[in-house]
Amino acid sequence: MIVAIDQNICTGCRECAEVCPAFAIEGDQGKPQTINTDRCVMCGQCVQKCKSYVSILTHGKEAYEKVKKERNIPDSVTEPLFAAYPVCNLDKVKAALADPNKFTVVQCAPAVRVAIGEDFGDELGKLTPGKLAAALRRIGFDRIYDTNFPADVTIMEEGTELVKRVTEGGVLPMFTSCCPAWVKYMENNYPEIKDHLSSAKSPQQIGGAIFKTFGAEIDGKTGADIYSVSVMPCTCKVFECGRPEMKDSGYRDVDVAITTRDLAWLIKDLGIDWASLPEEEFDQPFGIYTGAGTIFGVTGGVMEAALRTGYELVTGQPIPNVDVTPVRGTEGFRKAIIKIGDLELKVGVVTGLKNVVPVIEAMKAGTLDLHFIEVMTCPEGCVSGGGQPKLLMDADRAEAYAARREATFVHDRELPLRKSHESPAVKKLYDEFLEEPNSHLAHHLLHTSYCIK
Amino acid sequence: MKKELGSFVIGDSTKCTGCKACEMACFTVHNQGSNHVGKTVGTVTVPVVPRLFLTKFEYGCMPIQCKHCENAPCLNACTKGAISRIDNQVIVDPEKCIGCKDCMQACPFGAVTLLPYAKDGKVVAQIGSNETRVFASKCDLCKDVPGGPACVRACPHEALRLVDPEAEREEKNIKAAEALLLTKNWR
Amino acid sequence: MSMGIPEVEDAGCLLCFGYNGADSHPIVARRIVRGRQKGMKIICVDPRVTETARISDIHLQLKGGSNLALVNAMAHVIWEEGLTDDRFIQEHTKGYDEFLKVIEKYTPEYAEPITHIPADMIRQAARMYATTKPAMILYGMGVCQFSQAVDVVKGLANLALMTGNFGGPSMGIGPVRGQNNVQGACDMGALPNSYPGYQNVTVPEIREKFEKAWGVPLSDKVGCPITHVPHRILHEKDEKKRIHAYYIFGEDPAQSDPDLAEVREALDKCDFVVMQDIYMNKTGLYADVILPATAWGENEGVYTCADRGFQRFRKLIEPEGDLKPDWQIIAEISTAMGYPMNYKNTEEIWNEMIDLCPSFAGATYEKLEKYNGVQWPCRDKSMEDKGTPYLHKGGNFATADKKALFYGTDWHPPLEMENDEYPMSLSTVREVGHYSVRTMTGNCRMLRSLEDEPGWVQMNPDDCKRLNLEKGELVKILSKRGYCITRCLPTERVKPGATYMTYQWWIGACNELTLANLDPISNTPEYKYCACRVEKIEDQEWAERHVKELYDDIRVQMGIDTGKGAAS
Amino acid sequence: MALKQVQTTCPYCGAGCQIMFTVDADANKIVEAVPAPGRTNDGTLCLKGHYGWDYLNDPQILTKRLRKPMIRKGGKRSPLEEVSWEEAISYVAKKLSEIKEKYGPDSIMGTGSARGAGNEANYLMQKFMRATIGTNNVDHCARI
Amino acid sequence: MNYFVKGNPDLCIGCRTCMIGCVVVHEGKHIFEVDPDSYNFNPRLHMVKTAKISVPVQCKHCENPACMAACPVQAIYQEDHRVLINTDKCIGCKACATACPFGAIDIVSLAGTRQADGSERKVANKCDLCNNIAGGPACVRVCPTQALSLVTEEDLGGAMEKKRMEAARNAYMEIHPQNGG
Repeated sequence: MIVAIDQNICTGCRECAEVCPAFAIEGDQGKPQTINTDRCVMCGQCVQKCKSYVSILTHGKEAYEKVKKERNIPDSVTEPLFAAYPVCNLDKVKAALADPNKFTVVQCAPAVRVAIGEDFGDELGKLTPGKLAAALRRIGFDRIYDTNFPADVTIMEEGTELVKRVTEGGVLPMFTSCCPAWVKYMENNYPEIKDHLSSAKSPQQIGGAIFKTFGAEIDGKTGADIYSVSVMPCTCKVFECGRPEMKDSGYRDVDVAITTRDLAWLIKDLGIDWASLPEEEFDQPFGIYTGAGTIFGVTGGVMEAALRTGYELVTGQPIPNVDVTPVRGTEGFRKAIIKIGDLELKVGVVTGLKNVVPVIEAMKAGTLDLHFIEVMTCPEGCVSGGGQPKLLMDADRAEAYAARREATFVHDRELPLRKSHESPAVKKLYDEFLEEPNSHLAHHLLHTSYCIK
Repeated sequence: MKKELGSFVIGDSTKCTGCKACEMACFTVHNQGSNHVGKTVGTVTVPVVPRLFLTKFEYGCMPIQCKHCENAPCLNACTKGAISRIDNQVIVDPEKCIGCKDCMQACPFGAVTLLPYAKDGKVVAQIGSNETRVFASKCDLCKDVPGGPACVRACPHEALRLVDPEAEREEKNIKAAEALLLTKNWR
Repeated sequence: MSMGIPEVEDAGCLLCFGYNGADSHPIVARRIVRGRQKGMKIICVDPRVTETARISDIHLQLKGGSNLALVNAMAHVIWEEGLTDDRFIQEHTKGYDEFLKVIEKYTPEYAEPITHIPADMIRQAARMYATTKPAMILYGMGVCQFSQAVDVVKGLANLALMTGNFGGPSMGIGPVRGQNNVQGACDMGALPNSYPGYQNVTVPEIREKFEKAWGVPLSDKVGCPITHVPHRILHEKDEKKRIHAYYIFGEDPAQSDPDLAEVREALDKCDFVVMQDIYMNKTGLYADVILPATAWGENEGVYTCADRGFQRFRKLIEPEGDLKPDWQIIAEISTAMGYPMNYKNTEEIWNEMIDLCPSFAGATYEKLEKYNGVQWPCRDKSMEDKGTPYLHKGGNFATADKKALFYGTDWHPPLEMENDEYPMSLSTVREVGHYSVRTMTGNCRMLRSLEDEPGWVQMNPDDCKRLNLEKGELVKILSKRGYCITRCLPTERVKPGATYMTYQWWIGACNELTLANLDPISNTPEYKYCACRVEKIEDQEWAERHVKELYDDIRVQMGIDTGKGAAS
Repeated sequence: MALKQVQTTCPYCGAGCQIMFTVDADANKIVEAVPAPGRTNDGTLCLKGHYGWDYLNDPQILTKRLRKPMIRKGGKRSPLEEVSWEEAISYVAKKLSEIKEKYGPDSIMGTGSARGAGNEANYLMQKFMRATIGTNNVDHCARI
Repeated sequence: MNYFVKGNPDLCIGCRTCMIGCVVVHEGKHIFEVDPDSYNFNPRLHMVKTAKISVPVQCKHCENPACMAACPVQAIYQEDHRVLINTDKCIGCKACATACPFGAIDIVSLAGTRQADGSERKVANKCDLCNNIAGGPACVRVCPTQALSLVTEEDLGGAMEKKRMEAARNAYMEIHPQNGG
């Protein structure tokens, strides 16, 4: 169980069904709803939407503590609890941290740093990578790594794959594979198009695979010593890291994933005062990242990052404008044609999983003329993920997403390096470990095949 | 012209899905200052105490809230002077409320309920006991909230409406008169 | 009025011109709605949607200040389309050809841009008026309170003359007078140019008649019109012509006259002001002497209503306090000045008056009692002469040759037009439940409860939206001459760009804003048109407080003990 | 209570409606007004006719009834002082005579009243201006 | 059946004599003598004036009154062909006013009454067809243009009967035109 609805608390308003892209929420209006796990993609949008809270008036004085216990939520939590909720793995994290034999490595997704402050009263979309690193360090992780680094690696792998498919005549269009809910959705509903999916793993899994191999090597450890934790804006990442195939190194790429909200709970639970945390750095070398890595957090970000690098891969020239604005935006489906030398690369960006259906149907009907399509399940990409700080009022939603998006782009602009292939950490990885993108080892560790339903 | 009557918010059970967005918005705006509630759930440290109450009944559900009665039985019942009329609205002063329940009994709509009282991000304990202090929680029409009643704005289905009784009466008068024009019913 | 009020409902066609009976004379408006029920056609000329406009066949919603252009254009259509009553014109009128020269250019197309009324609509209206018999014209302050008032009145008479609509019942033209006894004050010669019974002061034979009756020599010079008084006090260089004493009787120029600031200055500068009234009022603040008179209900006499009806008014209760009837006060002053006036009662005065006025000679108290009133002319004292319901019977007019004269004049625009600083027009109108300057009705509980200070400014809802104004909000309304505060009343009955204020308010005193432009013949101020600007008041609480304070101040000024300090 | 019925003419507007008043003569108070079958009003009245008479009870809502003659003995802006009728009449007569003497009759203006006073008072007023003062300076607010 | 007063916009001139008539008859004749700040001015009908119509609007004394159904304290009841409010019971909650589709109910202050905070009591106020007042509805009586009339069961029933007869006659004529007049 990754995402669930508590039958005792659900009022049956079916507002969650409105936002569920997978039509997985079932039940009569006014009656408690259930999630059809065969359909559910675990995106957590229902969790974000649900306002049916555990109420003293409706459920009694005792209910709150009882529900908290049931859900494995730290005792210290006092905030409202709702009918729709995701799994909480903080107990596993705490256990690993307490285990002296475990070398704990944590990675943190790009969208976490533009949102977690909100749960401590910061303004919406406050950019806090420094505090985030500091908090993780105080929690006691041995290595504070960053998913932005494997995001840069993803670009190398996926970008190379794309160039190959385009130039050598592979299956097109190619879809991105970094959104696990999208991958799950395709597996559930369109297994026949699996070859269109990039074989590259998601940044979380790439990071996990590297930390337990090259990373372990650097720290003089083995993959068995390492306990790998990821902090994700996403409820589905919990599912993804548990997928059976995600252990190509012989060890699970990622041992446990928690959400942004889980991390906020953990910080509070440990009595860490967010407001007074200093700005700190992520650890070397896998804490080094480029602007391209960080924009993975917003819709169109993967595409933009891929184009920044792909342009140079194909033409040998730097892209004229690093801000690839044609692929930015928040519309559910956007298309652009990017001139890369002689090649006119036709790309599409889908955000909000419901919007992918007409795209797939068009593709199957042969009316879709695109090379590369980014798909993100959540409304505006990972910044609006199911594991992100939850808004008390939907009226603030648009403002929150916009602020988180803007903070992401600000972060990108202010970073010294903005293209994945320029990252010294990426260079180091290929120079010292993988040799080159899509190398045999890279393929073994960082690529996978899906549809193992 | 100065308004003579208290406005109020009214729910529409034909539109309400029971999502409680109204309750949550109500709680949020009333605790932004006093209890440091921000925009996300994580900033909440006190129990959710709404001032309107989503009510399920045999034919559906709708929020029930204070009508700001002009001879408010709650106000007339309150011997502590904790309920007063400010700018036409019936307002509870939680500091003065002793939780006697007289107002709850007096209100024919069930629009007042005793709920935990929190201040500065913490529930307040009673003097002389560790029990939580309570207060008569009821709609104050978001008197201090810019933009007016939060519940109305929060509802995803426009199932809540702010009623200005004087303006609405006039509108209905006009509608009734102009309906005559369509039917020529007087001839 | 040439016709009687009851005849209104039997007209075939009513041209209702700048007359809003529903607000000024509900009981005349009743005749209009009854006429409508009987099938009367109604052409309503009014920039606002009035009650009459609402039930009219044709509503000519003309631009304020374009009356004469419309009237001339209607005459043009009647002439051009041959809808005239040529026999009537030939037998009973003079000056038709000269008149045609004036109206020749007033094609409906010429009038359209002036009046903002489509040419075809003007044609339809003219045809309806000219072809439906009998046709009646009623007009009100929407005609009289423009600077071209007399020209428009003559223009309306032209229409009736052209179509032969004089000389029978339910036809002719009727000014529906505002105040209850305007007709009476005119009948009695409270006019600078005529003795009682419309006998001109400049005609030697008439003057001699009055000199003989009154036993003193009389002036042969036309006197000063009331609207010239401020000028004659403030700016007249000749000491002998300057007005040094002003005996104000039952009027309140400091409230009702245009350009109040000038009036107040004049009253302040005038050497000696006597006010004779029933209530303390604004003029009283400047009076050197105040003479308290009995009020309606405490005295008796005769009024003349708008259709020339003499009717008795009677004492209901005994006056309280040291009061005298108006006539008695005047008589005593006159006596004290060496010209004895000794009357025992009003009937004695009345009898002296009717014997000097041929048109009124037969209207004895006896007949007024017996017939419940008499409409003049009533020339014979015999009980058979019961008066005259309508004038000009058989087309015989009260001129030497019994013929009526056509009189054409050109339209000219109002003196003050909207401009950048004052982009809206202001007209004054009447509040149905209040009378004159409200000293009477403002002290009637029910009428005051229905409508009270500071009154309303009627505006089009689009203008209100533009200025972000809501119904009931207090607004500031300004003209070149001053400003006042009143409440906003959005109504679709008013065209964009126009505003209307009822003139009865003391706080919302629109005469602070109006212009003292006078019609050259009637000397009527142009109340119906001036440029103004409406401003939102951000601090409504302050404004409400301010209005209340102003009201309290007025009450204290008027001598009421408000508990906050005694009156002077 | 001695109730009597008195018919009179409405003092508002030129329609000349007839009203039947019921008067309590002992209390010197009006009890009720109902429409009378007048020539113009035909047994109907508007709001002013029905409800426009209680100013006679001097409720002092807007203004106050004048009850005594008053003179500003100290000139403009000095307070009004109550005086006897004799004093008021002779004061006015003296002042008007002085002004007439000094500046001539055309320096004096008088008004008629289009309102409650009635025809007889208007007749006397114009006669006063014309015969006693010697001017045609008399007018009223017909047009206002 | 309940009776009601209806207005005729062809006759109405918007003068509001009806509104004052309503107040006077409900307050009593002493209203002309009392302290001018001490009486209630609460007309139970309202004049509507739009660009197209002038007519007073008042309670229609519905047969299934929405106001009555909405009242939480059973202060609204039907009696003697009319819908009435027991103002002693009324708590001024405005539920009836909200329920009424015609805007026929006002919430008004009662001069001289007090509630706990010292303010005047405010209660629902609407047309009672001049209950217990000789001569019937005052608005009908005082209207200078006879624009208002009381509609009774007989009026409405009779009119319906007449309309049905007319409809029958017309239907008959369609089949038997030769019998037409």
